[in-house]
Amino acid sequence: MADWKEAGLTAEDLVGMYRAMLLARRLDERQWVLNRMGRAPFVISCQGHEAAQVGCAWALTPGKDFVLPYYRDLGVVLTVGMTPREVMLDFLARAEGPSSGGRQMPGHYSHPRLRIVSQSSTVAVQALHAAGIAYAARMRGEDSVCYVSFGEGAAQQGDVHEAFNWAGIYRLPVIFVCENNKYAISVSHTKQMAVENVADRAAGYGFPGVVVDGSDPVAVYRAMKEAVERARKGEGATLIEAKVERLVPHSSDDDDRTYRSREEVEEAKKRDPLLTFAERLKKEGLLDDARREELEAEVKRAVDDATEYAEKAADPRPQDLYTRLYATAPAVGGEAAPGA
Amino acid sequence: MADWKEAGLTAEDLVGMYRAMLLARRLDERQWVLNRMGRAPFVISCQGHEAAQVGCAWALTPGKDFVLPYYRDLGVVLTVGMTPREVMLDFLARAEGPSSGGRQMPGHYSHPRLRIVSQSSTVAVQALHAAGIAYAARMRGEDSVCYVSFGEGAAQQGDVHEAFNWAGIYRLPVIFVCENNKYAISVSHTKQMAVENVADRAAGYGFPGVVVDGSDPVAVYRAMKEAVERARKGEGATLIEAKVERLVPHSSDDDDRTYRSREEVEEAKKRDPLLTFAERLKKEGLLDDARREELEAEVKRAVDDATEYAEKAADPRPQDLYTRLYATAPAVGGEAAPGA
Amino acid sequence: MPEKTFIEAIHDAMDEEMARDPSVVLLGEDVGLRGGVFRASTGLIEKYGERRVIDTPLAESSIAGVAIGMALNGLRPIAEMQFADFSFPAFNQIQSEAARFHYRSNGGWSVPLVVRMPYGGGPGVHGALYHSQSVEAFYAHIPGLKVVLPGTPYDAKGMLKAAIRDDDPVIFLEHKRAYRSVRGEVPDGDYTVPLGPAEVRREGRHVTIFAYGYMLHESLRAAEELAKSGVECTVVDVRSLKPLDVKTIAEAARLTGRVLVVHEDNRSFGAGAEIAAIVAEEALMYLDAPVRRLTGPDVPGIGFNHVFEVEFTPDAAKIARAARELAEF
Amino acid sequence: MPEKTFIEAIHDAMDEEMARDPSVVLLGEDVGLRGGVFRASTGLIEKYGERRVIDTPLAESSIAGVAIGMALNGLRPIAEMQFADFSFPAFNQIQSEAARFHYRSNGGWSVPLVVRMPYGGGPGVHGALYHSQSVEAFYAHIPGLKVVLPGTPYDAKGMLKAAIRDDDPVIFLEHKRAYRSVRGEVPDGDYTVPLGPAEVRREGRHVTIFAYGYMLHESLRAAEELAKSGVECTVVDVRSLKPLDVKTIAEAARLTGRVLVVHEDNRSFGAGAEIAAIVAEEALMYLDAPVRRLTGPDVPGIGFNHVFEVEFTPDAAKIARAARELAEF
Ligand SMILES: Cc1ncc(C[n+]2csc(CCOP(=O)(O)OP(=O)(O)O)c2C)c(N)n1
Ligand SMILES: Cc1ncc(C[n+]2csc(CCOP(=O)(O)OP(=O)(O)O)c2C)c(N)n1
Ligand SMILES: [Mg+2]
Ligand SMILES: [Mg+2]
Repeated sequence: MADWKEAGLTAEDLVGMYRAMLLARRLDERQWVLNRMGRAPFVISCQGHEAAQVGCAWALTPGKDFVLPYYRDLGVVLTVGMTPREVMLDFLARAEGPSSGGRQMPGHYSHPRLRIVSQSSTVAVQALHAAGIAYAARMRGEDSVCYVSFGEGAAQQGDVHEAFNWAGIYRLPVIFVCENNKYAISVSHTKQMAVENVADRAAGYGFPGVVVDGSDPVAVYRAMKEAVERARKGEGATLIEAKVERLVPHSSDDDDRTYRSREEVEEAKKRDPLLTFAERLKKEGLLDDARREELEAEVKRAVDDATEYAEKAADPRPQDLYTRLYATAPAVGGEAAPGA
Repeated sequence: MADWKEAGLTAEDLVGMYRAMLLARRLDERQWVLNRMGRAPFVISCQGHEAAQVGCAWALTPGKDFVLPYYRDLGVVLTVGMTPREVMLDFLARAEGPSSGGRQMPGHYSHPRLRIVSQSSTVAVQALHAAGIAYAARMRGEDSVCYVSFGEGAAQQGDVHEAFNWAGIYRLPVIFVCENNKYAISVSHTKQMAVENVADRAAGYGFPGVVVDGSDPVAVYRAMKEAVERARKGEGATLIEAKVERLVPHSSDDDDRTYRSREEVEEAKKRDPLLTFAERLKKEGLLDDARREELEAEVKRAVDDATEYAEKAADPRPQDLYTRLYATAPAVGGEAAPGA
Repeated sequence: MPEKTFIEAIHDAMDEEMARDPSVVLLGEDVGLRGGVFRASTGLIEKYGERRVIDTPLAESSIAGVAIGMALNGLRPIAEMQFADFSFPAFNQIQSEAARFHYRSNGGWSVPLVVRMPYGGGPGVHGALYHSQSVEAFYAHIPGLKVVLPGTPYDAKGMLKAAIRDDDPVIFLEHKRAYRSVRGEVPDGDYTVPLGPAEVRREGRHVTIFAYGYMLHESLRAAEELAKSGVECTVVDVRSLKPLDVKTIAEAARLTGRVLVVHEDNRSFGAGAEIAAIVAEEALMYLDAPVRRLTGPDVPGIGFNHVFEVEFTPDAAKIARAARELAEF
Repeated sequence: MPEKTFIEAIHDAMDEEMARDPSVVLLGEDVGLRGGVFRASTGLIEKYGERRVIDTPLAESSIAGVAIGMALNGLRPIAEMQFADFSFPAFNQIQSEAARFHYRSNGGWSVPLVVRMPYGGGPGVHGALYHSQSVEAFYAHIPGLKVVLPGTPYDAKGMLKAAIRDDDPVIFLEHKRAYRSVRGEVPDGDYTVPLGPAEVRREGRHVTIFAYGYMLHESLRAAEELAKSGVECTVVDVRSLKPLDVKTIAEAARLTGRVLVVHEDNRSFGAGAEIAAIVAEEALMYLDAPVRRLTGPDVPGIGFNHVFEVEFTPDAAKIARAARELAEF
């Protein structure tokens, strides 16, 4: 594992990172419980990606830097400031949910104040939005950077390449993060591309591509910090590829047994970043069992509170279907109306 | 210039290549004349690209290998067997034109018997068709290869990258040829990409990318021959980038004076492949002035004949607008009808 | 005849055509090992191998574009878009390329391609804005395509076989709610259902309802309900939008003089507009009431929350209400 | 008021808005040094610099997608698609993204973006299958977009300014034949024309013609011709398809009871279907004749040969013939 002092992290940072990973994991687990109880139709998980996500987000300045997460990035959005209550409101599609007021599926994060940009289900499109946001930031003299992520499957979309190209030509302050978990639903990375690393493609666009161990939040943080510094200095984009494991099926709709052996999943679970990072912190004397249990309890309280709050919150009303279609009211016809 | 014997070419080949380049050039020039006389609304030129085109096509087996040219590839289609008459019929949009019977603009070649696949105006789309054709060829046990070309501007389209990716994963017998003339209409290659060579991107897809001097037909031939051999042996795709000069404006609708200095154009003309190749052949004793004039006369006769033939040929009839919309007649409604 | 679900019919059509014709291939995201996210292609990779059942990279433009190339070179590809919503990255390949090869080459080339797309949403689908869209209006507007939306398992199998054997690109739309909830008789052996003719599913003299896909079933339920109170509906299954069976549509409209067009897709510039326009052109002098459309509203899609699903989606009750109003006009 | 061509009006609107508001940027292929292939942006890169007038890579999805990002972060991009035909590689970014940001984020984000597209063809354009398409029906079907097609230089300038100031994505369609052949009075200073209202360009009691873009002018010519023989037409300029001015359309249809809808785009599932459907819904009881559409036929596009251009394209003579038949019905 990477040296945390050299990476510029404090002991407090490390425990903070662990707590963020833990919170993401426990919220995620709770979502599965609610799903299995029939109270929520859909879960898409961050499990196995937490170290990569928290490592990345730790290097951002919340509210200043733009965040274009993809659907697994629960660890990212929590780290930059979304609250468990907000996450659960979105998860249960409540009217009060900050991302979409119940319009979008879980995992489609949006939070204007935190500069978390609304996401589509259509994979990879956000890479181009990131380039545009970064272009605008630079033009307006801001020194914000733009984080944008996607899986190794999504990386095969033409839009990602077009985004790389803009970032290269205009030396844009974008950090592309590919969370490579070796599967796109059922399809192995070996069927997605003929090369080992998505990061190898960055050279073709004139900026660095970096491969990091996505189970090590410190290594990820270090790569990200460097990328953020380059970006802020006007030196352009970086592509970071974090090699991670997907510990669960693609989503609550998936069953991975036809395409993934149980042994492989068991092997992956041994490298669960939550376990390995906790062990390391323990070894380095930064987190004893008592503190860890305290954190667990604290996180559980937050998850319970969020669940309870969100479960009580109101659903949107039928008439909410028709609102906020346009930002500028149209000159004829008014708001959208029922289609009858 | 590359060694032609080493490349496996004969003296006859070289003169043949020169003749093909000459024919392409003179046909192209005639098209401009007809355009300026008001007899043809549109020209898109191969001028400056002929060496690259003839060098590539010389390594193909006409009628067996698939050819997906782009609009500048007059030198390619002539070399694999389109006749000057056919070219001129298409150019004047006559009913008898093999490519489209007057439906498409000039330069949108199609010739099923020669396996020249119909082209769109929408740049870069053909890269994916090439991958599919090659996949099918391999599946059916054919050892044909597939040539597909595009400009360095078009190379920025997402579709090209998705095609590279398929070619890499399935080791497809495709030869991607990028004719890099440094301009996409008015836009400099430096605004198209942050790297020097499109070919540098091939590595990211797991196959070789090669840069060649596109003014040297022998060098191009050698690179192409190697690529064809690899492809036939099942070793997969190659990306060849031929550095060429565009000697004229983008098309007859363009005026390049706002974006290209006259000096630059004059410089380019000094490296006109038709001149440099002729000089070389002369130096090597393969083409004296007399033979060259003979070739000029022969080519002129072919161009005159083609012009005359095509000018006399019939236009399509109004009712031809409605035919050949479907290959399988629809079960209701019949052929397309006037929209009134 | 055995009863099958809609998705079994789809599966069987692919299976039988692949067995019959070695040039038929299937490509798409997760269609191989996973058998498709809806399991339409379960078992096919085991049976036909991974050369013919291809788990593609996650890039729809390439799925369509590569499939076009395959079709140009002697194969008969079935390209699956995992969700119709994700066909838009492939829109250019479908619109500019697949649809135009034959015409632009003056008949020189053709593209025998089927693009299968699960579409639509509604209560219980939980597909939200990007896994629920109806996309037929976009594709039906493109000359050179054929666009069909079978409603019954019988048609699903017969029309898919016809589509695979057709030498033109066919957009084949499968409603997700139909997959497991719609059952019907499906012969075991080989048969095809032609792409084009509409089918009158029920006859009645008061109101003519035009519908397709899953909405056919909601319309039939509505008609059944209305019949109890003496309102008799003709229900026309417009299972092909391109070609469109103008004759059957005009006749069915003239028959009752009262027309209701139903679809789940957004209202404006939707497929219902074309049907209504044809009625206004071909049956106007027979009409006793204004034409009426009952459709999804003009918002981007079906929100995730169940409240939105119910509010957005036409159903038997809404259809019955609208048809009754027409009958009473 | 000075007379200007349509394209001068477009140029002036961009120039004035860029001078007025530093957040306005222009991006597209060849829009900089070349001033656009139609010269709509001549001089702008010299005036506003290459940060604000951007010669983009040849990749339309990136033009739209990057412009969306710019719009999310405080700019007001004008994205030019060199030809409407080449907007399809960007279809996904426009359909799935631009149109949906505001709705999907429950109003949290908005995308003040104008996508300008030269569209259409016809005799003398020589654009063939891929530089002549009318694309309005695709975009008008997408909730969340605004889609306008000005016909006059006055509207071109006023509506483009309104579009740039609008906080929603606007598809702004400019007919290529209008660019230099259509002239009209255009005030020098600042004004806007709202996006939505249709405009009655001529009043007459026999037949109502609905048209937009370049077809407006062919329709007005037809109306003038018909007036000579006593047939008086109302000509409605439907310059906005989304939002669509249903009220004005219904009123104008009721006025004459005879309706002709004209567009150059392919007939089936085209914009004319929606207008015809609205007439059938809102004005049916006033109609004295079947609704009629005069449109481009259902073939992929306007062939290159002049013979095809003439055969494909509606013109004043064809419109006059159709309107006269309606008047005599
Ligand atoms: C354009 C598009 N096509 C298909 C899908 C369906 N889909 C959702 S997630 C997914 C796999 C994504 O894999 P990857 O990018 O590797 O990310 P991961 O889920 O593994 O983190 C697919 C195919 C989609 N959302 N968007
Ligand atoms: C998708 C698409 N966008 C835009 C155009 C318009 N266009 C035609 S050629 C061209 C430039 C092509 O440049 P390049 O690819 O470098 O080829 P070259 O003409 O230089 O050989 C452009 C922008 C097009 N044909 N297709
Ligand atoms: Mg993955
Ligand atoms: Mg070029």
